[in-house]
This record gives sequence, C-alpha cells and structure tokens, in this order.
Amino acid sequence: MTQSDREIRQAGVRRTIWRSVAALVGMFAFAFALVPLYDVFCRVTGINGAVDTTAQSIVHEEVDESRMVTVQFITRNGSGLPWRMEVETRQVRMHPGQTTEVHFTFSNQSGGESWGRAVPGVSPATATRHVRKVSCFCFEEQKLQAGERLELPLVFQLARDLPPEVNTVTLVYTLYPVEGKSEPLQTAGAQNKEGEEA
Amino acid sequence: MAPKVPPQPTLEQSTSAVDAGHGHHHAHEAPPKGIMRWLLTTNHKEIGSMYLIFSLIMFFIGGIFALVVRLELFQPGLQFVNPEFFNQMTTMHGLIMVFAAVMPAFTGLANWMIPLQIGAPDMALPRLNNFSFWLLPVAFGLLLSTLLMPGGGPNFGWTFYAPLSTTYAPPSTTFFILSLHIAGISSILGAINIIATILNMRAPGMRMMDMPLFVWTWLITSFLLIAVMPVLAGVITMMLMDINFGTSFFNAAGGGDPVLFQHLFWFFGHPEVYIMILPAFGIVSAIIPAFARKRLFGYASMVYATAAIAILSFMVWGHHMFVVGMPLAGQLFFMYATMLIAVPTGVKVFNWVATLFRGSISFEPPMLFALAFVVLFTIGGFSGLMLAIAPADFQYHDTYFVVAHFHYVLVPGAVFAIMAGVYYWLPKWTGHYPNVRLAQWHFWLSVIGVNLTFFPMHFSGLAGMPRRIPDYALQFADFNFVSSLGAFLFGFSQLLFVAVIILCVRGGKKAPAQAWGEFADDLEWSVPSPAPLHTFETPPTFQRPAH
Amino acid sequence: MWGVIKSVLAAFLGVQRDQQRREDFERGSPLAFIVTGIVMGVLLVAIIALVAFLAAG
Amino acid sequence: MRTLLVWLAGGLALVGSSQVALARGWNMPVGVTDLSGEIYSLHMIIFWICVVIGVVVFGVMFYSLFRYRHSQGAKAANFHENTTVEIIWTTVPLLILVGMAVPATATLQKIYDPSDAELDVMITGQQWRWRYEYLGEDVAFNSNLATPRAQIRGEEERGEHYLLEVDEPLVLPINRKVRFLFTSDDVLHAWWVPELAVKQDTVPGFVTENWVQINEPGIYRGQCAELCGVDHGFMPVVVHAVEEDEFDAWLVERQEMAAEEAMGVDRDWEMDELMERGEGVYGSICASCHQPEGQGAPPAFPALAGNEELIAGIEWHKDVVINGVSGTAMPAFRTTLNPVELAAVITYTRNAWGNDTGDAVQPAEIAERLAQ
Repeated sequence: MTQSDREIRQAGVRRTIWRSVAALVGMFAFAFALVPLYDVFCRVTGINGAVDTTAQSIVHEEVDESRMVTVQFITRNGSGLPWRMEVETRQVRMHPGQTTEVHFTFSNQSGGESWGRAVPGVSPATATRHVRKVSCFCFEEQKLQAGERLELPLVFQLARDLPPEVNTVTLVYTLYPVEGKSEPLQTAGAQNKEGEEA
Repeated sequence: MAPKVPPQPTLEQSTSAVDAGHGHHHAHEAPPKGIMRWLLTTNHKEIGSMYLIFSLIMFFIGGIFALVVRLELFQPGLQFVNPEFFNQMTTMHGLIMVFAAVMPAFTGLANWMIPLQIGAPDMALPRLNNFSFWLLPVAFGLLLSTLLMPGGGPNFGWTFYAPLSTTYAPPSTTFFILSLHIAGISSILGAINIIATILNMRAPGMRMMDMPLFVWTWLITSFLLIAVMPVLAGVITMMLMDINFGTSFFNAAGGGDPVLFQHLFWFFGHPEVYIMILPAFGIVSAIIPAFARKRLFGYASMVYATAAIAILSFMVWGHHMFVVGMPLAGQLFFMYATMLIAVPTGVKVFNWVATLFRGSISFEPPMLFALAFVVLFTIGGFSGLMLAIAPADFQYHDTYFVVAHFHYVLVPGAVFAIMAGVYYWLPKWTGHYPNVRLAQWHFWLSVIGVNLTFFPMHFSGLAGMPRRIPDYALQFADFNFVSSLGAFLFGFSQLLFVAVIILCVRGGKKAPAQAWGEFADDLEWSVPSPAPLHTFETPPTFQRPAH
Repeated sequence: MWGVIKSVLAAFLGVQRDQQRREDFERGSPLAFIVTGIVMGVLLVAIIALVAFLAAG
Repeated sequence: MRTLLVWLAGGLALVGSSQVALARGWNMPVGVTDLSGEIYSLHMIIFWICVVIGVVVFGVMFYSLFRYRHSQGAKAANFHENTTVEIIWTTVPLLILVGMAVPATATLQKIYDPSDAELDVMITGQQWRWRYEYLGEDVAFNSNLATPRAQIRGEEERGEHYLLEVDEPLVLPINRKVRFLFTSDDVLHAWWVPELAVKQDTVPGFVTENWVQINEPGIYRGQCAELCGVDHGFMPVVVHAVEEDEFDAWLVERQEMAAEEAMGVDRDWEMDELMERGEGVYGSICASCHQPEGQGAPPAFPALAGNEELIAGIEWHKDVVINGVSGTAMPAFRTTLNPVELAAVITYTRNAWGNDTGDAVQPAEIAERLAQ
C-alpha cells in the first residue's frame, strides 16, 4: 500500500469520525430536546392528562343543552406537606359550553409557613383539551402561614366539542410540597437528620 | 452510503495526527511483555480476544445471578434470599447480560473478524479500540461493587423505571449511573471505530454490496448504537440530576412525568434489542450457506431487510408501554408499526430456510447452533407477534410470558448465534478444530436446558404469574420447578463450552486455511489458520465469488 | 425516478433481485436512494399514523 | 403428576403440539367480562396463526435437513434468488397481519369507551397495598396481603390462596359498568386481575382509567404487575363480584360501619385498647417497611424501636405519620387511615419494643388536628 493510499484512507477515517461525533452530539441534544417536545406534544394532544398551567380565556359558544356531563373533583395529598385540601362540592353536572366556578379550601395545620403546589390531572385524557381553565390555584405555588386558611377558586369552561363518548370528566389535584421552600418538618425533626429519611 | 471504493480524498495533504497505520507499525516491532502487552495492545485480534474473554466471564457472573433467582423460585416461599436481594439479582442479571455479556461478545467478534472479512490490516482506530475495551472492566467492576455498598446495588430492574430508580432508589444509584455512562462511551467508541473501518478500510475492489453479511449487520448495528446510546446517556443524566440536583424530569411532585422516562428509555431500549440481534443474523447468514454448501438465498434482500428492521425499530417503542394509559391512537400506531416489523424479520427466516432447501447439509457444531437459532429465535418471534396485539398484551404484559419471549430471542437467539460464531471461527483463531464430541454434548444439553427453562414460562405467564416476584402462588409451582431445573442444566452445561475452548486453544485436529470448505469463502478463510498476528498488511485484491 | 422509488420500496419489503441491486449500485450517486428512503420512511410513519387516527375516531 | 405433565408438555410443545396448552391453568383465562372473552379469542387466533406458520416453515426446514443430508450424498442446487417467491412470502404475511389488525382494533375501541359507568372506584397503589375509594359513596379502605409471614417463611402449611388473599377485597356488583380511576402515591404499580382482563399502570401524580362490567359473581384474584420495590410480590388484588342487591346492601353496611367508627373518635380510649388496635394497624400497614419488630431496614426504612427522635418528639411523630415525608417512601396517612387508626398506631409505636414512653394518643386529639 503506498503512502498516498494510506493518506486517502486516513482522510476518510477522519471524515467518518467527525460525522459520527456530530451525530452523537445531535442525538444527545435530541434526548434533552424530547423533554420540552414531549411536554408540548402532551399539552397539544392532552395525552397524559397534563393540563395547561396558564390561564385560558372563555370561548363564547352556545351551550349544548342536549348533553349533561358530570365533572368530578378529587383532592389528594402527597407526602410531606401538613396541609388539608378540600373541595366544597365533589361533583357538578353541567352542559358543554357552560362555565362553572368551584371553591377549594387549603389550610396549613402546622406551626410554620410552607409552600405547596397542586399538580392537576384530567381523566379521561381525551377530555384534557376540552377543559378550559380560566382561573386555577394550580397555576402557581401557594404559600400558607402557620394555621392559615385560604379559599381559592377554580373557574373553568367545558368546551362544546367535548368528544361525545365522554360523559364523566374527573379533575384530580395532588398536593405536593415545593422542595426547598417548605421546612420539611417543624418540630423535633431538626435535631436528627436520620429521621427525615423515614 | 458510498458504493464506490476507495472514497475520494477531500484533503490532499493530511497530517499524521491520527495516523493509525504508523502507530501500528511501531507497535509490533517490540511488543511489551507480560500484562503491559495486554494493557497496551492495539492489535485487533488481541483486543477481540480480550472482549470475548471478558464477555465470557461476565456471562458466567450474570448466569450465577440468574441461578440465584431460579434457586429462590425453585419452590414457593422464601428460602434462600430476601426480596431485597432478589430484586438486586434480577436487576444485575439483566444489566450484566445485556451490557457486559452479549454486547461485548458481538464487539469482540467484530474486532476479530471485520478487518479479516474486509481485508484490512487492523481497525481504523487501533488505540481508541484499546481504550474502549479497557473502559468495560472499569464500568462493570464499578457496577458489581454497588452490591457491596450500604443499601445494596440497583434493585429496580434492568429497565430502571423512575421514580423507583430516582426518588426511591438506594444510595448506590449514582454509581450505577456512572458505570452505565462508561459502558455507553465504550459502545459508542466501538461503533465509531467499526463504521470507520468498514467505510474506509475495505480491500480494493470490495464494494458495499460485496461485504459479508456479518459486516453489513454490524455496520447497521453501529449506526443504531450511535443513534441511541446518546439517548440512554441523556436519560441517565436526567436521573442523575433528579437524584442529586433537585430537578424534576421524572418527579410528579415537581411537575415532571414518570411516563416520560419510559418514552425516553424505550426510544433507546427498543433499538437496543435489535443491536443485540442484528449481528446474530449476520453470523447465522455466514454459517448456514457454509454447511448447506449453497450460496445464501437472497443476499440483497437480507441487507435490505436488516436496514428495514433498523429503521422500523425507531418507531415501535410504545409497545413496551401498552398499559401505561396511552391514548387510543397511540396504541393503534404502535400496534400497527410493531406488526409491520414482523415482515422483514420473517423474510430473513424464509431466506435461511430457502438456503437450506436443496442444499447438501452437514451438522458440524457451528451449524447445530445456527439451526437451533433459526428454530428457537422464530419461536421468540411468534410470541413477539402475539405481544404486538395491544388488547392481548393487556394480559401478557409484565408476566412470565414476556420473560419467555425475550429470553427465547436473546438466549437461543443472540447467545446461540455467538456460540455458533465461536465454533465457526475457532479454527481460524487457534488453528485447531473444536472437539466435536464435547461440542455436541454442549449443544444438546444447552438446547434441552434452554427449552426446559423458558418454555414453561409461557404457561406460567398465561396462567397469571407476574415477572420480578420473589415468591408466587401455588398454581405456578410446577412450572417454576421445571424452569429452575432447566436453568441449572443450561448453566452448568456452559462449563463444557469453556472446556471446548480451552482444549481447542491447546491442541486438536489441525485446521487448514479454508477450514469449513469452499462455501465458507469470505476473506478471513484466505489467511492461514491460526491467523498470524498481522494480516493483510498488503491489501488483498478482492474477487467476487465465482459460484 | 420511478426506478429509484421501486428499488426503495423493494428494500422496505426486503425483496430485491441481485440484477436490480447491481444496477442500482452502478447508478453512481447514492444520494437519490437515501433521500427517497428517508421520504418514504416518513411517508410510512404518516400512513400508519393516519390509519391509527382514523381508527381511533 | 402435574410435574410430569409439565415435562411432557415442554417436549410435546417443542414438536409443534399445542393441545396441552389449552388445558385449564395453562392458558390465558377466558374471564368473566365480554371484553376478557374477546381478548381471549384474539389471543387464540394469533396463537393458531403462529402455529400454522410455524408448522409450514419448520416443516420445510426439517424436511430439507433430513432430505438433503450431505452424509446421504445430497448435491447442492445452485439457486440463490427468486423474486416471485420473495414477493409472495412478503405479501402473504402482510395480508395476514392486516387481517389480524382489524379485530384487534375493534376490541381496542371498545376498551377505550368508559362512558355510562354507574359506579366510579378510585384505585390507588401504595407501597405495598391497594386503596379503594367508592367515589361519592363515603366508602374507602385499604387492601393488604392477608397471608401470614409464617407461611411465606415455610413455618406453616401454605393455604389454598397463598399470596393471593387480602384482608379487605374490592367488592363490585355484577352487570353494572364500573369505571376505575388509577393513581399512585409513590412509585409505579400495575393493577391486574386476569379474569377481568384489566391491567393498568398506576402513575404518581397522574390519573388513568379503565372499566369492567362483570358477568358472573365470584372471587377473582390478581397481583401487582409492575416492579414497585421490595414487596412487589406481596400486593395481591382480590375482587368479590356479587349480585347487585347484595352489593347495595354491602355498601350500606360499610357506610354504617364508617359512621360507627367515627363515633368512636369522641370517647376516651384506654391504653390497652389503643395498643391492641395499634398492633393490628402496624402489622398490616407499617410492618412491611419498618419490620415486624420495629427494627427497620436502614438506610431506606429507619428503625422505630429505640428511635430517639421518635421517643423525644411526640408532635414530630404525629406529623410524620399524618403528613408523610416528601422524597421518601413514607406516605401521608391523613386520608388513608381514620383518626382512631392513626391514634392507635402512634400510641403503639410509642410504647412497643421497649420504646415505653407511656404516651396514649387519643383519637379525638388527632381528629381535631385533622379538622383544623
């Protein structure tokens, strides 16, 4: 094999390496790009029941009085937040196109201030896009002082084009502490770090 | 891909910064002695041997973990290990077998055989080759050491679904992530090296469509590796950040989504299973024609089917997630796409059978393993087809039926193909034929052991036994009893494999250059047996086979 | 062009004649095949997705 | 005898016979809903398709292996392609698959229609038990493994329903469409009952749904199907399907029981009563992590026996049990246990295994704290 043959080969090898490295970097970036892409995809299609975290505006459309849909509200507590969360009514019956307001009560039962976040979910997932939330406590993190009580509204419209097979929509809110903002435990906990891994 | 060889030079004046050829020449003038020789070798044959020996050791370590699992499952009740350790064993068995046994074994075969099959003196990047091998012992030494750490090793299954592997994971998970990163880098570097070798180092006159199928399948596998290993790296980096830096990629409490983990993991994971089977297709496609004394039926369609499988493998990941609650359209899309992938896979099986048809067949050890591969891999393919039917998958999902399916594809599939390849190329590596009688015993005990182990798992799965449980209800007892017996039979018969290899290295019937007759006629059979340390330093002129 | 499409289609199905394959590879630039392959790959995904969405109603 | 059968079946199945696989206990159950029956027939159709293809392919293969043996002097032919044959063996499978996709799609469409349900049940996975809430009915309870640990360790004879029995089964009416909502408190779980053909992952922070309409009364057993930690193998599902009027009566009974329990909150409880109740709650809820003797399994699950923090801080102790600890396996029990159970289990853990604080926590005190 002559010297020039070898150089031709080396040039080819080098080109292959650069292309491979470019592909690698691209794919690594792609993996991270998938996180926001998945998020956007889910919000557009509503496939995982995750809802928009920003307020939408009411669309003025005729109320479809021929259909009656049950909307259920479920509140759940994640671990680590000494709050009670309650909803004034467990379910409402409404027509597609209608707008409704429901009140949720939050109370901090501990001796210190803490931050919480209510993570929303919708079932069935196909209904997600058709629940337009105008105002929701779930859009932002909440702060409660020791013993404080807070009543917050959820205002939403059920879109008229709700798929016909859906006649029950369930809205679920799971309350989680905001990491780093809440004191995890208020009393004896501070003395012994071990216990926090309980 | 450029069909023309050699590629046109783009830079007339190349510097010798990465001039592998030169380093190579210096290396073999005065090879270092003892351990340093193996630490520093840049010879593709020596590195290939190291990969193969490493993967064989790991095969036994992963096998011991599997036997711990099967021992506990031998009877109902908890007898030998506690559930926590049981979970570590299932996890480690999966991780070691996938990343430390099967993948390095194929890389080892690639290192040994690709330069020989394309008439190249060595891999394109010999020093990188040495580095990517030595990353592996580091990675898996680290992974195995997690078993001794407080809180134990990884216990969340080889699929490490979040949040079990993040918020709820043992403290050693950070080391698990690190070791997977190192193993991933090793695979990526190996893949780059193989692509660079195949695209640039072929003998003058050998076009892409003249390459042996083992080379073709490895080329496509390397592209898959480059496409998906960075995604795996991304996923485990996100896990690392969730665990140590307070991010919430997969943590619902912080606004993340645990299901996103599964999408990302299986976007890597599904092509990964093809990474473990495509090179097997290449090996079997070399062995069957050799012992049927007839050219491979449909070479071109084999290449195209491999490419089609590789492309389709990127759009079927969702079939691993049929029960997470995907929308109907998503279920249907993944179901249709998955069913479609059966077509090119079927084409391959049909081609092998058509090669056998009207051949002149003999049953040497490599052929025995290759034939068992065709039958048993196809059985694994059938259960795969059943799993593709989304409504039926609601019943199969996460049961022993799935365990049976992927073990049929990977053990008598990938592992048997590796063994077939070892028996096929041992004469080239050692200059001796393997002991036929011992090899036959190894084959028959393995075939019986594999089927006793995995066939009853179809029944226990259909009857309702979930996977990854350390104890089970009484109606599954008989199936598990048989599976455990089979597993021990299979496990211990692998000692015969080691015996055959050692005996073959030390002596045996002398093999000529073209050890398996005129239909095993790829370029590796044109060099003497055993292959000298340096081959094709002057490139051969490639001539297309006459028949 | 039709020839290229036919070859790529054959590749998708995994069916190809040796003769045709030889002709394909003597045609020179592989670019046409790669581009056609990618386009048809995207098309395939689109068709499956379309059928899935139609069936899902 | 059955073992012998398995051996035989393994062998027979290898040569292509599948008759044995159809015997009861070897195959997927037909189940007790319309959809489970449809899924069963899809399973059998695709199974027989595979068998037929297998017989043809392996038939040709083994015929070739036998007929064209080199040792019998077979001379190899010299063909290596045939476009017609290749097109046939590509299109025929394609058509079979299309034929298979049609009924599969139809079944899937039915599964995805949860409309017109008469009863909603929320199913929550928690390490390692299930919680069932009958939405709008004020009935909710936890369902734990009932098999004694002694059976698992082999110290006692194993019962007929070993590992598939629970303290409180899910009771459902037949002939009514029941909608399930699934979620999880911690990691992924999967709720699965083969006879109902329902398997659904439970995902923390998200809700998924599925439904059943059971045709026959009976007891149906299943298990968690998604690896969820140490006791993944020990969280069974048991469903009691009963006649509709029986179900209505059961529901009323449960509501009355809950009311009675609520009354117990107001009275003063004796230490002995609390300890006895607390031991029961501890055994079914806490012992799987903190271990039966309170010794824990560090680092994941801290010991309770001799835990100085626990002994020193009664308020902290209540807080941990009621609200849980974020980022760990310790859930909030504020809604999953009632005030009596909470008070009892706190009292128990403060006085058992030599903790001996002498504290008796009254249910009324807990109830007040929860109602703030």
